[in-house]
Amino acid sequence: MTDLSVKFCGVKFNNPLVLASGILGLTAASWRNVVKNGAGGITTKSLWLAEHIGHENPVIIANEHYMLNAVGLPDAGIEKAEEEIGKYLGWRLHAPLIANIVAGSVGDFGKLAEKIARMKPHLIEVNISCPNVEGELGKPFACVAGDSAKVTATVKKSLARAHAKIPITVKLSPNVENIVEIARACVDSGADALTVMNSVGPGMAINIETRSPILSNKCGGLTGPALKPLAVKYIYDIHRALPKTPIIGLGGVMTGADAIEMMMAGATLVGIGTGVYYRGVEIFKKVVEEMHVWCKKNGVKKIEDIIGTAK
Amino acid sequence: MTDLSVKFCGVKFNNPLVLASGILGLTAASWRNVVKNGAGGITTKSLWLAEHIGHENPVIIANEHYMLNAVGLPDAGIEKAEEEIGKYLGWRLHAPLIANIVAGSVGDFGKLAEKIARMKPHLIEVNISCPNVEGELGKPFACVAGDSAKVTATVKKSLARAHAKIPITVKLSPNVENIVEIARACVDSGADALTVMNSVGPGMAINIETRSPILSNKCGGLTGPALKPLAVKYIYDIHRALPKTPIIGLGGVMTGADAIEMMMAGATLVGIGTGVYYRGVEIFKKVVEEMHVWCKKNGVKKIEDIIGTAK
Amino acid sequence: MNNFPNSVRIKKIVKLTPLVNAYTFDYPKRAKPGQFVNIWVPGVGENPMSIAFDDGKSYTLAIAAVGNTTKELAKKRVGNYIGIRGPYGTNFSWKRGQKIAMLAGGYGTAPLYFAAYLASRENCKIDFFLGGRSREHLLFSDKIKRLKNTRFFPATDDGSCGFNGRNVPCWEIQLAKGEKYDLIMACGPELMEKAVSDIAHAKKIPAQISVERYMKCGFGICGNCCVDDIGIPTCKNGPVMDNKLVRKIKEFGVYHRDSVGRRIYLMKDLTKL
Amino acid sequence: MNNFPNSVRIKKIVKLTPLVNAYTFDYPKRAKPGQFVNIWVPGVGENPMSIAFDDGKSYTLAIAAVGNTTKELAKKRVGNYIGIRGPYGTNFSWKRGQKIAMLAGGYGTAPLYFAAYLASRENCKIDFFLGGRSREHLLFSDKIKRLKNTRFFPATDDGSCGFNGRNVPCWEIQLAKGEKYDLIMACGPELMEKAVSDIAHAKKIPAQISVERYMKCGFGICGNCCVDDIGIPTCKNGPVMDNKLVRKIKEFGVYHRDSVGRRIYLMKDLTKL
Ligand SMILES: Cc1cc2nc3c(=O)[nH]c(=O)nc-3n(C[C@H](O)[C@H](O)[C@H](O)COP(=O)(O)OP(=O)(O)OC[C@H]3O[C@@H](n4cnc5c(N)ncnc54)[C@H](O)[C@@H]3O)c2cc1C
Ligand SMILES: Cc1cc2nc3c(=O)[nH]c(=O)nc-3n(C[C@H](O)[C@H](O)[C@H](O)COP(=O)(O)OP(=O)(O)OC[C@H]3O[C@@H](n4cnc5c(N)ncnc54)[C@H](O)[C@@H]3O)c2cc1C
Ligand SMILES: Cc1cc2nc3c(=O)[nH]c(=O)nc-3n(C[C@H](O)[C@H](O)[C@H](O)COP(=O)(O)O)c2cc1C
Ligand SMILES: Cc1cc2nc3c(=O)[nH]c(=O)nc-3n(C[C@H](O)[C@H](O)[C@H](O)COP(=O)(O)O)c2cc1C
Ligand code: FES
Ligand code: FES
Repeated sequence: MTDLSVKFCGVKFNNPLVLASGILGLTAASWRNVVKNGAGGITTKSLWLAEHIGHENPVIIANEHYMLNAVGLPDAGIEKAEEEIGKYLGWRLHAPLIANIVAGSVGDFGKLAEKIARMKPHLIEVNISCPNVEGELGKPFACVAGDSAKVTATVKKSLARAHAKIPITVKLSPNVENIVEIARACVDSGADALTVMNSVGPGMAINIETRSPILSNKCGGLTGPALKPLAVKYIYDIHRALPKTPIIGLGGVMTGADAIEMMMAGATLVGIGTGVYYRGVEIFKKVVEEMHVWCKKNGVKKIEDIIGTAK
Repeated sequence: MTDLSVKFCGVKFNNPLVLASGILGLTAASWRNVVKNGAGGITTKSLWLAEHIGHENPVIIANEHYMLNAVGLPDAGIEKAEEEIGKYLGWRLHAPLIANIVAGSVGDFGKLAEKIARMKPHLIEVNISCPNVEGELGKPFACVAGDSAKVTATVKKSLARAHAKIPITVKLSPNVENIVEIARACVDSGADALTVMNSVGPGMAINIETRSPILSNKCGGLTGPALKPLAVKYIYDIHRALPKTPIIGLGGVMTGADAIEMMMAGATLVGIGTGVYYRGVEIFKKVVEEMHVWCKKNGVKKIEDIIGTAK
Repeated sequence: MNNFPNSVRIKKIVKLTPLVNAYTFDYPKRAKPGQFVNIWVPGVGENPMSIAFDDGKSYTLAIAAVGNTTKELAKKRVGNYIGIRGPYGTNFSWKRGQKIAMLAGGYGTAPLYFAAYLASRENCKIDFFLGGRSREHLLFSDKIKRLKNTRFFPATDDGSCGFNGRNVPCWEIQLAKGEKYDLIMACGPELMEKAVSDIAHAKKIPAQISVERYMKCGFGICGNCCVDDIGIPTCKNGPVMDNKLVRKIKEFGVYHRDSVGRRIYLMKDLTKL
Repeated sequence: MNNFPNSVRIKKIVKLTPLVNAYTFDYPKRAKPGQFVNIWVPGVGENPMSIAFDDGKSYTLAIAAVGNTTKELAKKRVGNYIGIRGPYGTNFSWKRGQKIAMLAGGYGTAPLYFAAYLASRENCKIDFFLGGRSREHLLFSDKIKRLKNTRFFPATDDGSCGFNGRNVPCWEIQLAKGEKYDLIMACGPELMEKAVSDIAHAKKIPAQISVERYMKCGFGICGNCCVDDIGIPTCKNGPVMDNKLVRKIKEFGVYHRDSVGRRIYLMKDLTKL
C-alpha cells in the first residue's frame, strides 16, 4: 500500500485530503462525521471574533456545471468556536484541525488569531479572500498585496506575543492579476504556508421567468470541477516562485487523479469542498482509494514524492 | 412567432446569436456553413496585419466540465482576410460579419483597423483580451484601463481618417479586478459597443502519467458552461454602469435559457463558441428554437423587450 | 443534479386554517411523504416546506404565514411564479397491511396526511392522532376523516374538537387499552416528537420521526442542519429518520442551531445539559 | 465527451518499411476503418494518425517518421507512455458481399488494410491496388496477400514489385477488362484520390474517399480543416466522405490550408483556379 501520509508545517496528516472551509464545517460533530468518511484533516467554517449574520436564503445553488454560493460567512463568534474546537480536540481523532479565521479589519485578525491560538488547533488558515466580504478598499484583502502582507504580519505578531507556535496558512483569492506577487508578500510577512484558492468571481445566475438574480446576495463565489485548471495554474506558478512554501491546493477536486494533478503542480495538502456536492461526503474515501489505485499502477511508494514534479 | 431580430449599432441581425471569434472562423465557406446552421451573425477568427504563427498541437483540450485552448491566434494576415471577407460579403447572406482584429502594439491596431474597414465588414471587434497574448506590460491590453482606452482611441481615429463609418466593439477580458472601470475607459475613448467576455484564466491541465502540462503552451484560456455566471455578472454590472452601450455577451452559452439570461443581464447580441463543442454546430438552430418556445410560453413578442430587464 | 429553483405558476390556493394556505402547482418530479422542497419567493427569501400531497402531476404545500417570506408568499395569487427546488430528504415508509399510529401537529400534519392517503390504499390500518390549538387549526381534518382504514383522533388544547388535550396523551389512552401498532410515525413540534420517540423506544415499537433543523442549502453542503453528536445533515439523512438513529441525536428535543450555528434551547432550563 | 489525451504504454513496435513503424497499444474505445486518433508526444507535439488496426483490445498505428513529432515518436521504446485521444471522424462502410476496389498509397494503406480485413470476412470481393515508390515501401503487402476474397495488385514507381507505375492506371486496366465494382475506396496522396474521384464519378460507381487536411482540435471547433466552398470540417464530417460530397469540395486536389489558414497549392500552376 502506498504511504499517503504527508507532513505540513510539521503537522502529520494520514492522507493529504482536507475538508475545505465552509462545507459541513459548523460543528465538531460534523467535522468528526467528515473524518469518518475518510478526510485526512478538517478546516472549520470561517470563524469571526463576534456573531456575524450571513445572507438570507437562497445562499447556495448548483447544477451539473457549477455551484454558486453567497452564504455570507455566518458564525456565532468566539465562544462557540471554543466549544466546538475543544470538543473536537477532546476526541483525539488523528485528523488535524485547521481553524479558518476571518475579520473585517487588520486589527481584528490579530485579536481573533490570538484567541483561536489558545484553543490549540493544529493550524490557522487566514481567510483574506472571500469574494463576498470586502475590506476598506471595497475589495477583499487578498486582492491587494499590501493588505495581505499587513494581515499576515499582524497575525504572526499576535501569535508570537501569545507564545503560540501554531503555523499559519494564508488563503489567497483567484480573482487577482498578480497572485504570485501577493503570495510572495504574504510569505515575506511570515506566512508559513499558503492556501490556493478561494472561490472565483463572484458570478451571477438569473432566473429568467422572474427575471431575478437567484442568490439573495445577487452574486456569489463560483466553484466546481470546471474551475480546477485555474487552481492548478496558480499552484504551479506559486510553487515555482516559492518552492519552499507548502501549499494547501483546492478548487474543483473531484477524483484521485485531480488530487494527484494538484500535488504534482505543487500542493502538499489537497482541499475538497464542492466535491461533497457532486460525490457525497464519501468523496474522501473514494478519492483516497483512487489515489491508492493510481499510485500502485504507476509505482509511487510515497505520495510526498510526487509533490511539485510537474514539468 | 416571436420577433427575434435585434439592431446592434444600427446593424440588423435576424436573431441575436453570433458565432464567437476563434470557433470555425477561418474561411468564408466555414462562416456560411455556420450561418446555414442558424447563426444570426458571424465573428471572424482574430485577424492580424501579417502572418502570425500559432502554437504547436495540442492547442485545444476539452472534457464534460470545461475546455482549455491556447491556439495562439494563428492567422495568414491581411491578404487572406481580404479574400475571405470579400468572398463572404459577395454571397449577400443576411448574417452580418463582425471582423475581429488583434495586434501586438497600439499603432498596429490602428493600421489594421483601417485596412479591415476598407473591406466593409458590418462591425469591427477589437480583441484586446486574449489571455495568451501580452502587450508591453506583459499583460493583455484589456487588463489596463489606460491601454484599453489608447487602443480604442487609436482605432476610432484611424477609421475616421479613412471615412469608415463602421461601428467598433471592444472585447474585454474577465481576468481583471475592475472591468466596469475598463469598460468605461473604452466607451469614453469612442467604443460604440463592448464584447463581454473573452476566456478566463489562463488555466492549466497536467497529464499525471507523463507529469506534463498537456497544452503545448502549458496554459490556455478556460471556457465552458461553468463560466457563464462570470459573464452574466460582468454584463449585469457593465450594463448598469453604461446603460446606453450595446453589449455582445458571451461565455458559456449552451441553451435558449442561457441566451435569454444573458440578454436580461444586458446583452443585445449573444455569442456562442464553446457551445459548438457541447451541442455541435447545429447549436444555433437549437438555441433559436428554444428561445421561440420560451418566448411563446412567457408572452414575449419582441426579444429586444427583454434586454437588461433583470432586477 | 440540478438544484436551481424551477419557476412554477401557482395553480390553486385554498385557505385551510386562519394561518395556513394550501398552494398547488404542477411539478415535473415526483415526491414521497416526508420529503420537502425549498420554496423561493424572489427578492424575499427561501424556506423548506414539506410536500403535503403529490397527485402524480402537481404538488400541494400547506404553508403557515409566520415570518416575512411566508407572509410575502401569502400575498401571491393564482398564476404568479414561485421558485421550487427539490424534492429533498428522506421519506416515511411502511409495509402493506401494517397497523400504524400517526402523531401529527401543526404543519407536521401535511406529510402524515400524504402518508395516510397512500398507506390506507395499501390496506394499512391507521390511527391518526391530530393535535392542534383548536378545531379551526386542525389541518386536513375533513380529508383525514374520509380516508378508509383510518380512525381519526383529533385532540385540541381548548377541547373544541375531540380529545381535550395533546395528541400524545390521547394516543397513550389507546395504548393503555391494548392497541398494538407495527409502526409509529411522528411529525410536528419537536417536544411532541420527543415524547413519541421516548414511548416508542420504551415499548420497542418501530418508529419514524421527522427531524427538522434550520436549513440553507437542502442538499448536504452548508452544514447548518447537522445534529450533535452524530454530525449528519438532517436535510440529506433526514428529515425522516428511524427512531434508532433519532435516539443517538443528543440535541433532539433539547436544542437546535440557528442561522449562525448558535445553540437555541427548546426549554430554558435545559441549557445545563 | 472526454477529449483529453489518455496515457497509454506502447505494447509493440514493428518496423514496416524504412520510414514506417507500426505501434500497438491497448485502448478502451473501439474504432472503425478510416477513423483517426490524435497522438501526443509530451513536450513535442500532437498529430492525427489513422487507425491501422483495432483487434477489439488494442490499436495499431502505422506512422511515417517525417517531421519532428513523428521523428521523436520513432525514438520511443515499448513501455513508454504516449497520449492518445479519439477515435475521431467518419469511416469506410460497405455491404455484405460487395465487389470493392481499394486504391491505397503511402500511409493511406493502413485504414484500407483494416477495411479489407473486415470486409473480406463479410465475403466482399476485394481488388486491392496498392501503390508505392518501391517494393520495400509497400505497407502491409504480406498481410493483404493473405486476406481471403482479396486480389492484390501492387504497383511500384520503380517496377520492383507488381505493376510498373501508379496504382490508378493499374486499376484502369482492370476496368477496361470489364471488371465491375459496387464500391470504390481511396486513401492516400490527394492527387491519387482526385483521379479515383474523377473516374468513379464518370463511371457513376459509388466511392468513399479519405479527405485529409491540416488538423488541430480533431473535433470540429478550430476550423483549420474546413474545406472550400462547403465549409465543413473534415475532422468531423470526414475524413471519409462520399464522392458525391467530395465533388462539391472546390479545393479537393487543388489546394489545402496550412496551420495559419493560408492556401497551399498542390501543383504550382493550379493557383489560377
Ligand atoms: C424540513 C422542513 C419542513 C417544513 N415544512 C413546513 C410546512 O410544510 N409548512 C410550513 O408552514 N412550514 C414548514 N417548515 C417551517 C418553515 O421552513 C418555516 O416556517 C419558514 O422557514 C418560516 O420562514 P419565514 O421567513 O416566513 O419566517 P422567519 O421569521 O424567517 O422564521 C420563523 C421561524 O421559522 C423557522 N425557519 C425560518 N427559516 C428556516 C429555514 N430556512 N429552515 C428551517 N426553519 C426555518 C425558524 O424556526 C424561525 O424561527 C418546515 C421546515 C423544515 C426544516
Ligand atoms: C486524418 C489524418 C490521418 C493521418 N494518418 C496518418 C497515418 O496513419 N500515418 C502517418 O504516418 N501519417 C498520417 N497522417 C499525417 C500525419 O498527421 C503527419 O505526417 C504528421 O502530422 C507529421 O507531423 P510531424 O510533426 O512529424 O511533421 P511536420 O514537420 O510537422 O509536418 C510534416 C507534414 O505533415 C503534415 N502535418 C503536420 N502536422 C499535421 C497535422 N496536425 N494535421 C495534418 N497534417 C499534418 C503536413 O503536411 C506537414 O507538411 C494523417 C493525417 C491526417 C490529417
Ligand atoms: C458553500 C461554500 C461555502 C464556503 N465558505 C467558505 C468560508 O467560510 N471560508 C473560506 O475560506 N472559504 C469558503 N469557501 C471556499 C472553499 O473553502 C474553497 O476555497 C472553494 O470552494 C474551492 O474549493 P472546492 O472547489 O473544492 O469547493 C466556501 C465554498 C463553498 C462552496
Ligand atoms: C478554441 C477557441 C479559440 C478562440 N479564439 C479566439 C480568438 O481568436 N479571438 C478572440 O477574441 N476570442 C477567441 N476565443 C474566445 C471566444 O471568442 C469567447 O470569447 C470565449 O470562448 C467565451 O465564449 P464561449 O464560452 O461561448 O466559448 C476563443 C475561444 C476558444 C474556445
Ligand atoms: S441545509 Fe445545508 S447541509 Fe442541510
Ligand atoms: S481539426 Fe479543428 S475543426 Fe477540424
